[in-house]
Amino acid sequence: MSCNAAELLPLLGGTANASAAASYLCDRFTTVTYAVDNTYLLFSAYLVFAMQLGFAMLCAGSVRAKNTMNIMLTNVLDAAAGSLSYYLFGFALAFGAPSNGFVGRHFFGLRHIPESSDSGTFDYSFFLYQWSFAIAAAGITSGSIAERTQFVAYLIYSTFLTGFVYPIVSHWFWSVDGWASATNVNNLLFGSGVIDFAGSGVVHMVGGVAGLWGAFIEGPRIGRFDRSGRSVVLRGHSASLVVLGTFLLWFGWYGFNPGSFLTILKPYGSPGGYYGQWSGVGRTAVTTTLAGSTAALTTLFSKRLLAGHWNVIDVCNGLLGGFAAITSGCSVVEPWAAIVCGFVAAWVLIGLNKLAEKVKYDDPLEAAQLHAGCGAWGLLFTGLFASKRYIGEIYGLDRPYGLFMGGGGRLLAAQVIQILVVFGWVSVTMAPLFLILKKLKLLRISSEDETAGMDMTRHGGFAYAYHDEDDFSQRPSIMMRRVEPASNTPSPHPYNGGTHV
Amino acid sequence: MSCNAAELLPLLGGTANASAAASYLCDRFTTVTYAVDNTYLLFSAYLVFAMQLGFAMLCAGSVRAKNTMNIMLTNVLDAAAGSLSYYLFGFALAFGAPSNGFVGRHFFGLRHIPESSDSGTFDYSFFLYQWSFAIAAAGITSGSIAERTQFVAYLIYSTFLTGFVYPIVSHWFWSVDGWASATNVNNLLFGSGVIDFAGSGVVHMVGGVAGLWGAFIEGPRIGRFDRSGRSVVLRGHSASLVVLGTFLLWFGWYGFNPGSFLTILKPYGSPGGYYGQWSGVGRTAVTTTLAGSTAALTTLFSKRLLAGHWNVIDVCNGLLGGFAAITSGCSVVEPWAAIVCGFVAAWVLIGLNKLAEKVKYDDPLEAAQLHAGCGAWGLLFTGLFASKRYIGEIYGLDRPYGLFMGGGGRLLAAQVIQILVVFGWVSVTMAPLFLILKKLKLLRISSEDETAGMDMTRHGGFAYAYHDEDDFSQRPSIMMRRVEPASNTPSPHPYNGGTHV
Amino acid sequence: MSCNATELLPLLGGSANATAAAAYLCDRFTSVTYAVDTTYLLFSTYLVFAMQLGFAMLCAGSVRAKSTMNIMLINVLDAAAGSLSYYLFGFAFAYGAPSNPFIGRRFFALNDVPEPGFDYSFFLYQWAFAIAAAGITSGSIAERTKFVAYLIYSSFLTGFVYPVVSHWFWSAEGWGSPFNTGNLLFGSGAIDFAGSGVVHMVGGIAGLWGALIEGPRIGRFDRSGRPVVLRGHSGTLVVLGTFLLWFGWYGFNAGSFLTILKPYGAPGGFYGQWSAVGRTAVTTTLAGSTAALTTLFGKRLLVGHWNVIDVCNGLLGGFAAITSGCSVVEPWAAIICGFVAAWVLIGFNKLAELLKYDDPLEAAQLHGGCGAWGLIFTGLFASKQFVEEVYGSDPVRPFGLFMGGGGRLLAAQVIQILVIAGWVSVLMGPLFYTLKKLGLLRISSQDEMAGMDLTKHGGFAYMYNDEDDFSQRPTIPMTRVEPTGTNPDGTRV
Repeated sequence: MSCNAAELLPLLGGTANASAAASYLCDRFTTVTYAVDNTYLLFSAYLVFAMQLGFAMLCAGSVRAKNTMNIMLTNVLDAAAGSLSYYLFGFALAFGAPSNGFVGRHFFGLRHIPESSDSGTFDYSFFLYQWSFAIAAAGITSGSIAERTQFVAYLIYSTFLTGFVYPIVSHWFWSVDGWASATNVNNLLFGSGVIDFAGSGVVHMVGGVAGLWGAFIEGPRIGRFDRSGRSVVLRGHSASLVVLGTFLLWFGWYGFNPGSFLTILKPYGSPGGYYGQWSGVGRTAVTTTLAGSTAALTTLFSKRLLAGHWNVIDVCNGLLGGFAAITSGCSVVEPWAAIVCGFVAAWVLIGLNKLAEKVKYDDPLEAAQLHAGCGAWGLLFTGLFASKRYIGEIYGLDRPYGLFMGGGGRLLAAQVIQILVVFGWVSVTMAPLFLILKKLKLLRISSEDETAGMDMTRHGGFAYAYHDEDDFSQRPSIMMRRVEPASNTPSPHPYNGGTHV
Repeated sequence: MSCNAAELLPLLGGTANASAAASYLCDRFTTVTYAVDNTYLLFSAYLVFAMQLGFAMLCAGSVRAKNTMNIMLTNVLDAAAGSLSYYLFGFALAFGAPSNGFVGRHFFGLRHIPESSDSGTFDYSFFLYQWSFAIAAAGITSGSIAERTQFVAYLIYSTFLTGFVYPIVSHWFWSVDGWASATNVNNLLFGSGVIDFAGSGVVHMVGGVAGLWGAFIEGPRIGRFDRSGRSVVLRGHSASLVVLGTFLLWFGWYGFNPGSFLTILKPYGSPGGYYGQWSGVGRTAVTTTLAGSTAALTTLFSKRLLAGHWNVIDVCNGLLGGFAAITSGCSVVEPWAAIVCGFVAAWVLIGLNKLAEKVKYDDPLEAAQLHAGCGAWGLLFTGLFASKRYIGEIYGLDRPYGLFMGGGGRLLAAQVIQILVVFGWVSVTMAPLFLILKKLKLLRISSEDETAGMDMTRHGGFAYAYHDEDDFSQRPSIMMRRVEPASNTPSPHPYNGGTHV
Repeated sequence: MSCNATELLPLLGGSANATAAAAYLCDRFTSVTYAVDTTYLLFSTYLVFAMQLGFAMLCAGSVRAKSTMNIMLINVLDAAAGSLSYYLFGFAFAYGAPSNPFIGRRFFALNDVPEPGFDYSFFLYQWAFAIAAAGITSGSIAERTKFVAYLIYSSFLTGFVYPVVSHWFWSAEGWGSPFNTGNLLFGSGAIDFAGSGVVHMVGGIAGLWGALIEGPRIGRFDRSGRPVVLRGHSGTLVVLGTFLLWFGWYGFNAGSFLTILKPYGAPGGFYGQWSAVGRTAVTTTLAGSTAALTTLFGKRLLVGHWNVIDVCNGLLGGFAAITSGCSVVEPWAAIICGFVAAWVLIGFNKLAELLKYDDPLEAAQLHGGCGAWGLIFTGLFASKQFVEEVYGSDPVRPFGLFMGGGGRLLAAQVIQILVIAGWVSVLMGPLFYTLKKLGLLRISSQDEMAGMDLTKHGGFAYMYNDEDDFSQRPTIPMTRVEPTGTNPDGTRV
């Protein structure tokens, strides 16, 4: 909320005293505004962080028990390694200002933070919020290549993705200097800029497309397609964890989408009205809820018709697909449009899953289909349904808006450009990386390891030991590498972990 | 917090300038107030949403492994289907204003939201908060009828409950026009109105009584009472999930009870004091904590005496019973009274569980006993212990208050009326529904399905697959209906899923 | 944020009207300030409470399946019993004011609350801290302690031992508190912002004595004395608990400011307590992350595999260490803090193995060891600017030794470590010893082999197949089960 001493001064009579009074009062209002907005932003950041927990549980439940430790470790490290790389350079590349349209170049190691300049106010809470987004992107990719990737490959691509690929994309579309950003007021792409409010493209497509290339280059898991080429479902080991993860993601998404306003203390129109950014924040939470819910219900009934049973895992994935889609336009569409968004997102996911089976593409968490596919649909959806009024309130007046709302095609064109650019950029950076890793034999684990499960060969034992005798793993002086499983072990094949990595 | 330009104007000297200055300042205070209150309400809504996750985990852990997928799917759909029905008509029936005392009739599909009128300000955040309450009610009922209900029956009653039965009740007791609402200032029931601050009656009794009828009409699960009629405990499959769910519910209850103030920026007395609604909010969180904690400890020791062991599941249920009871009076009682509330709630739950065993009533989650029984006790408790001062601060001065606090019997009478009316209304709407479903053979699954577990017959496989060979379920071209289990399957009984539903 | 009517009055011209106007405006600012600060504090409290859930899941996953019900019950009761004891007297001992430097003596059962500075939200926040301390100890003595012993020590710890320590270092009158402006220890006071010492060391040292007096679990060291790892039953629950603790730690550290609406310098600037709150969240994140990565690679070199459980423990060690200085150090210093914390934990774990000390959750090493390192770290790296912003610049305060602030702060920190170790040892050591003498401490070896869940808690936590359930028949109380030969599920007895 603005409180301008120059506005207040004449109202108080215009003497020397009044001048001081005006600035006294305005200073206090400014302080209140910072406190409220930072409180809002910080708690939103904590909610987004909770999504990392959601990803960990979702991934853990969706893989087989023998790879649970592996995937959970990658999720913990997404957050931990992401903290350091985003602190050291990721944030600088993404939001360093002033900068050029392609990449940021300030704030390395949080130097000069907090700062207030022409480019805006950059405080620690903003860093924390953006960090929680960055680690989410890497989490998406880890799902696609689960159960068959060497841990070292994971460390390499994850650092590269959160430290370089993702920050550049977020600079383009979110920083005030980005070439396609809707906040780059002097130089808007197509006079519009891309509206990717909370990151259907910047976060979800980036993670999903990276996963697509990883999973494609690695090939499917052993046993995913049988000799005759028919698809065999390799079920995750715990649906409870999948549901837990999905609900935690839903919970965290209330930080992801409404939190992307960054501030809440701002009236729309003149102060004193009941309508302001708080209403926009609330509406964003509502559209998010409706899109996810619609997608879940659509998936429920269509899967009942297509597959013959009521499947909670599919419903969870549908729900997340709806969320990934609405993320782009959540703040600028009407609630009824969110229902349309979710409905289509569910079918996009179902269609892409069919396609993936056809082309023998194996993605244990459907991450590429869900985040890249539904994310791309979400960007188009924004170009079709963005409302004039809401864009005016959030981005400023006289902008192009949704095609179906009568706003012409310029916004839609910008959104299409974003889809192409994100796809292209991630492909030219990540695909070569995965190919090089493959050439260096750092990408895929040996087939013996894969059959036995990485937990046993690399991570010191299985995740679960419900009975005492289950635990035949860790003897401190006997390295895991040489354990010879007896005939009654749960793992059906002998293995020999070797010493690589 | 009010800031009235007419009050400020004379203070500033009363010229034209001062008039403008007064409205300038007050507008800014108003904006601050909206921003703070909406931030408070939104994050409270997110916490209440986290209770849905708590319910899902609690239910999942409390049923046998073979029905886990089923109960989790119902919990996901509570939230998803509830979003749509509450968006389309539930919110309108509950809070549409202006309206009559029986049912609301505005805001269908969130039309005219946000709005500020004589009836109050209705913003998206308020909708979101009320939605998170509505889906909680349906979650309670699903616990009562778990492990034996057809999925279609579930979809039907759940939509009916969240879309119609619950919104009507919340209109009566919570909207400004409701016939028994404590905020219906011109026409208070017994000059008092019912004080059900966060919904011991409106949410918990509604869900619990609906569950009571469902479980009663369905009859107990196979094996719950042996041939000689003795009760056999059918233990849930995972205590960890029960504890996880309980703690998440506790976490979310801090949104449920303190959040029900809806606003926080309001001084009691004149502004400038340290005492205001923020203190009331904090006190509500304290009473909630103390009631639940006392109930947990009471259950611990009494169960130790009665059953001979320290049982964490019973303690968790006792805890939740204490919360359900304090929910009605949490904001208007002293902390010491909350201890009384929790102590009695624990014994109410133990007594009703004994009674349920006697009458061969089977409720897998004790939901009817816990939410309806302790909820009813909570309403009485408010009538007995509500403090004059706190009622004055929250509802206005000169109201009847608790009988034991010297406030006479009028509040207690109103509370008794609420118990009877809620019980009656839910009974006349839900019992016929369950009976009709039973007549149509849509209510209970076949005994073969029940023995084999619904997960296998309806939901595409069990929730858990800890070893590779466990997974004998989904082959894409072979429908689940015809799977013939080999001798090594985990499910001990043959089953024959049939083709219904 | 201060809004002072006497400041505003002359600015408005100084007439009778202006007096009233100034009061009117300032009252409104005051209300806004209370509302914003309380909102901030309450949601921080809820986050800290979520840590109790994190502890429960972490403990549950770290013990064997046969002891899961036991440890989870203990965690639920930490919160429940802690509510009552902290309400009745714990809060009064800790924060009752006015009082002496040793122990508080007002606000029993929340009498006289609210009053300025002591609102319900403050009580609730401190309660969430108190129950965390007891949760730490329960990890150290898991899988072999009688439930009754647990009830006794837990009430004593949350009701008396912990509140007194928090009075010393956190209340305005405590002898070691940096808020005791009239009488600062070494002119500085110990800076334990969110409780590396007050919470983590207290819980860790209590656990140390408990585990030491009980001795290791059966099978933890084989006949030749070599350590045998008794793995927890679920890595998933450990990760779930760790992430929940991380989530809650944002309330623990950043929330310890208690307020957020306060400009540093004159109002109107963009820099204020909200920046410090954000910075605290950042230092917390960086310390934990660095410790996790250090542990990952350290353990890979030492043990040969990538172990998620160790990484989780390392992460928590980093958090426990940064908790003391989180608000007064630069982000780069937090990285140092986490790096050293990881090695402290690895070192103490080696030492524990050598000494045949058995702590199922490494709680004493992690919370006691890394907590003590965190206190020293603050004495070394606390920044002048941040100490002045957070604690005030009057009187002039010493700051970190390596930052050029001299050794007085470090001396105060060392005193805190010694005093906490002494106080907790003097109270908890004899208590555990007495319980042992009375035969109330350790369960019988038969119970330990069979698992307490079966013998004391009515059955195992998990039942994935129908025939698993051989436990509860209502007419046969579990207390009399005599385990024989082999149980139906194959548990060795």
